[in-house]
Amino acid sequence: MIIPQHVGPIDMVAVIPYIAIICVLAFVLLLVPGLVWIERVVVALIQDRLGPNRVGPRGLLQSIADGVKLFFKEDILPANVDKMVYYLAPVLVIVPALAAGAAIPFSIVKIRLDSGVVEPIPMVVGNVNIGILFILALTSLQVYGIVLAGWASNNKYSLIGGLRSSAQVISYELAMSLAILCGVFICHSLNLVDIVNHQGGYWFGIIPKWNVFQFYGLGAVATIIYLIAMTAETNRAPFDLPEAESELVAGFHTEYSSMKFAIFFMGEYASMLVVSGIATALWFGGWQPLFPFLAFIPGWIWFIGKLMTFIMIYIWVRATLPRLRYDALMSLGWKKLLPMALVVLFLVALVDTLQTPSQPVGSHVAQGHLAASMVIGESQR
Amino acid sequence: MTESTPNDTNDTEPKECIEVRKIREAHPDAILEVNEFRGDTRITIKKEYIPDVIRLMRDDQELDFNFFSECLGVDYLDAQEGGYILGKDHRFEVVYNLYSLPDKRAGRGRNRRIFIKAAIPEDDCSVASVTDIYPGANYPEREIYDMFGITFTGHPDLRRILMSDDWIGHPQRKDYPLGGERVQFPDGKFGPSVGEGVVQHPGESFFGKTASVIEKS
Amino acid sequence: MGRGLAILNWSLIGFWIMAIISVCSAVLMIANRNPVRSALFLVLGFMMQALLYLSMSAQFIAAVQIIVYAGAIMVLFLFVIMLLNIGSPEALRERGGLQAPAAIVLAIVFLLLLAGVGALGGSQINHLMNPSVIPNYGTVDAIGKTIFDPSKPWLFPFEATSILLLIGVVGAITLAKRRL
Amino acid sequence: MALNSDQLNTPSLNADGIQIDPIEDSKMVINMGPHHPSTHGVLRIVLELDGEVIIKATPHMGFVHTGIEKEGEYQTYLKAVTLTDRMDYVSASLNNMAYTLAVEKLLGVEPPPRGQYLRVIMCELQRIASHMVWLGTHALDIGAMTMFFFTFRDREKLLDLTEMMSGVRMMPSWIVPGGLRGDAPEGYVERVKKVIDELPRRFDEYEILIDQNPIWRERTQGIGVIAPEECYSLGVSGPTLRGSGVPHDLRKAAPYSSYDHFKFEIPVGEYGDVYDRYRIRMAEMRQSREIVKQALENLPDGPVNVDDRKIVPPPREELDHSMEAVIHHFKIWTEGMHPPVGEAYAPIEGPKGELGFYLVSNGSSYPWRMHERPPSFMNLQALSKMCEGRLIADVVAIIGSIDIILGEIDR
Amino acid sequence: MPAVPTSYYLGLSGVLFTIGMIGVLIKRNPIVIFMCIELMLNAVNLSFIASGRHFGHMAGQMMVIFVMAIAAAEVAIGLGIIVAIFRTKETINIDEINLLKY
Repeated sequence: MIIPQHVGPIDMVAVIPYIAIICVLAFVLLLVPGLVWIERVVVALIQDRLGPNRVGPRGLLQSIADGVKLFFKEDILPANVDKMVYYLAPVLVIVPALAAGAAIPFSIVKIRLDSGVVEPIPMVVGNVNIGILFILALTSLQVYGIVLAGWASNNKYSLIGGLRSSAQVISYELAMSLAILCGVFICHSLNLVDIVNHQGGYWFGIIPKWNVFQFYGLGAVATIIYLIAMTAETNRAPFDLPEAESELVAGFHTEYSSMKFAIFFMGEYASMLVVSGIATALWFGGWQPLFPFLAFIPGWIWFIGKLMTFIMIYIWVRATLPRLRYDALMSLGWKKLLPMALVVLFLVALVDTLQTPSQPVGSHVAQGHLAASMVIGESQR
Repeated sequence: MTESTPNDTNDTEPKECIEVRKIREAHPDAILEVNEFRGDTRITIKKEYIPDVIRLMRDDQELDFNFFSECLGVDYLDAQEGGYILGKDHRFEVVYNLYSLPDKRAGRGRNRRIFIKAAIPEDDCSVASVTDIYPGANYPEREIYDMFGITFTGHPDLRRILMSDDWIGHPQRKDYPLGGERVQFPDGKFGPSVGEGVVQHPGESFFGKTASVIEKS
Repeated sequence: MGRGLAILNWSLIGFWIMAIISVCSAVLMIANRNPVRSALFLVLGFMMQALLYLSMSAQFIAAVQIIVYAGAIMVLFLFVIMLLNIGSPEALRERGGLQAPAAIVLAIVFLLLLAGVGALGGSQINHLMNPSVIPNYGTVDAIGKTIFDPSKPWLFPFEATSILLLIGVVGAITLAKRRL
Repeated sequence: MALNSDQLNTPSLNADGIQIDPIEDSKMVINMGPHHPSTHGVLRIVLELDGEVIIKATPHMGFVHTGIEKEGEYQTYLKAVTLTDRMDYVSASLNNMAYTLAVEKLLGVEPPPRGQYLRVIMCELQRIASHMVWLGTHALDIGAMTMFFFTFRDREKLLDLTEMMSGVRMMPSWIVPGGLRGDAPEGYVERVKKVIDELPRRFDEYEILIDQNPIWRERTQGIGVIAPEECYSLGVSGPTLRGSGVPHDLRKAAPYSSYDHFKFEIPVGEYGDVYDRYRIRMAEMRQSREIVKQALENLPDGPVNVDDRKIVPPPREELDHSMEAVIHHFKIWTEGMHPPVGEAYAPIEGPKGELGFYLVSNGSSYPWRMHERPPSFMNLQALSKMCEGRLIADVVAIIGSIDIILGEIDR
Repeated sequence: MPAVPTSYYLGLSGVLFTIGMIGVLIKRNPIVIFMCIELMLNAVNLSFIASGRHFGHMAGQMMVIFVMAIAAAEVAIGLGIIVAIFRTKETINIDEINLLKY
């Protein structure tokens, strides 16, 4: 479908970022109740039980009912809490998650410019040249919401949950950043639109040139590291230690009720969506179709389809695996994932340098060193 | 069971099981009564000898009662008639249930159970704790203390275990008042009670109006 | 844009907003008794500085500012505050004395000094309103090429810094671990 | 908390006016429970933590104390059976069994073989059901929530069997002094066969889910280790004791209710950790199924109750034409049975360990003293020992592996 | 686009540096003092970047990268020392940490 540049008085090229903002916000905020429903239904299927089936057809309205219930619940403020921090924390959880969605391109539209040239315009809120860094910066801010929620609740379970959670997020962020840097190396860009565009095309006309298939399997290893790290980063099972209900009641949001609790909940699901979106864009070709003959399906359907696949993996893993213990979680992050990611990054840089001898070696070395220095900088925490 | 061959009970000196014999050897005047019933042996001993006898039971290679099954309290007070039932001359007994657990791997144990009973008079409601011999006596002794008010000297942590800390009285004593719980019925009257009128129930256990009633009784 | 409105251009308005917020957050940081709140105000200040860097087209530095300062260093601060349980304001009572007035006097002297230096040497600076622009200024590409350009003096300090960081890691572990 | 020197002299007070102790090297006290999701009821554990490492774990119980032992002294021997159901409510039949055996020991009677076999069937089915509850909740604590739904789904079928026998799903009270309340209904044997034929597949399903799972192994292996000697002196019995490598099972050591007729094995652990206890209970479920199978195959015909009208009321049809039967019926339901003076302790191998009832009879129709030896209560004493030096996450694994039922601990 | 004069940035930098300095001088809590030092470092960073932009030279941004790396190392070590002191002394009041005084 090709859209002309000017529909009436509206310049489509200029309008696209605003459409993208609406799409991202609507997608994330509307999909969260849907996700809850999907999760409950899928988990129920796996667990051989019925799942939600009371409110609406097949329980479809269940999450809306839950939302309404939460909205009208009493907003409890525990005694002796630091009010400012206590109210700030849920905001700090959801805002970075939503903001990080701004850098994820989720589709492409073809626009016939007035000059007659058909130009593919990516659907992304902010097509910034440091998109990946932007996302990393925002995900690194997510820890504040958790740690402050834990501290401000004036509850030991919350405090332990908050500390655990932040330590976990920090440790897995390293592996995640390194895995992302592998993708950056493969595509030679920090801009996610460039990264997705780079993944177009097919080997032998059938195997998509997605990053996950690139670099002789190194892309796949990096992808696996990223997927593990993203599960831990979003505090989902089997890494859901901060809110391990059997140990810490509900972790950092034990003392939160009503809409503040709902915001934490939405933040969790929103960050699930965002990291899945990054995975899709970075490793699985974003809006690029799986096979060339499936190109007639619109890009956004491909994107959402891939994204939902990750959500399904999330749910499946949650229903299957027991929870890791905290020290095992840390040692997995620091002793296994991080060294593995470093090795993969090194190999990726090596392969990249060997593959493109025409380019000055310096720039790759530069990237490698920068990556290393960022990693070391982060490992200080 | 194999050691205690049944003998003529009329005999003034019946053939005793090995446990009784061992106790008699070590502490000639400890045993008050030996009771055989349905194959179980119950040895009532003076309470001063409890730690020594229990330790003997555990440490003696021939006895080898390695497993501390439990201990429990019994109150023999006849609350209606006064006096003690079954002709006892002590009100409480603490029954130590010891088991010689057969462990084929370690080659230990005789698969034999023995009940050592400590006779505890009402006016000296205490007995030495055996927690240093069997750490497992910790909770049961606390429960006996809670339920019967028998104090265990030397117990590391003698607190109430099942009832709340501010509870008054020891509920499993036979003279503990029953009923009379202050339940508000629709017509404004209080619920059924024992004896005449409303007996204030120790369920209202915070030291206050009911404490004096219970402490008097 | 008219000449009279030049003083009110958007960059300048943005600068003033960011500047005021960062100064206010800095003041609140030192005025606050609760270390957690101090840390939060400092984070706010860092964010503002990241925005200031962006306004000076130093995108990479801005991103690194958030990742390293806000995402790493301040979280570490919060961690230590919470672990040592000195988050409550009563934990440390600031004692008065001559220190605070003396500090403020010193600060005023220092500011005056700075202003004096600015007045003496700032005349040349003020003339150059528009910075010279080089292509790709501030991007990752430019920074990487600058650092690793053998003709420029940055490569050796950069490597030395990485060793310093390594020493820092080892030192932190040595200090924190009760028994190695 | 950092304190100035002048603050140390005047201890600071919090908002409630309660004195705050200066914290010794970041020690933290946490109340786990009584409203904690993984204490399996209303158990409260006071944990003293150094970071996340436990220095000391002190259980506090009694939140669901209902005074069953005291109440038992005011019920006739027959009526007190219903009280015993409420102790270990996930395996009520075994409580009935232990109590009944104690009463029968006092009375000196033993039910006929069919009664004993049916008792064994009921008990072993309930043992499987109890282990299923344990497995589901234990796995849920460790985070494998699917297991919970699987085990409860299958437990329903076992509860259906109990319902078919007794009309009640959880609290059958079907095993009574003298035998059973009634014979098995039509089709019971076939239905039990059908259910137990399906069980091995279910057990396999559970094992596929978690047995080889590295996370599960990492969470359970080497955690909560307890040595056999410690078990002995603490009075720890049941799967916990067997997990430490002691092949002790009262069904073998002191067979009751014709357990000596059945072939089964005592699974034994090696290291005494949480994983061993898990393996043992899994193996025990299979062994229990074997016992049920053998009992069904060899189920003898004949009466289920002892032929003593002072213990077992006469059958309903006799009341129509026999005055003697009416008198016996009246006497047994109003006055109850009169065991001789004496004391009896009858232990059985419960799902949690040695489950015994100590009865003191003064010759009346009420027990003078009724006492249960609650296996969970004694096993809980090992908790503190197992938890020391471990993490909070291990505490839930350890509590789960001890398999406590608060109804039994608090009674 | 008219840019903000470099002197504005330098002035802001000076003000922030001074506030940080006051904080260092009057605070007792070493963690807050540390935070003030971070603020001072940031003020310096700001002036570096402003100067770099002013002269169109990458050196300003280079220096900022080094300052950040060193700040990270410094914080790790510094906080490690604070935690170690707290463990042994049970206090982190800067006035009471005077072990070297005697």
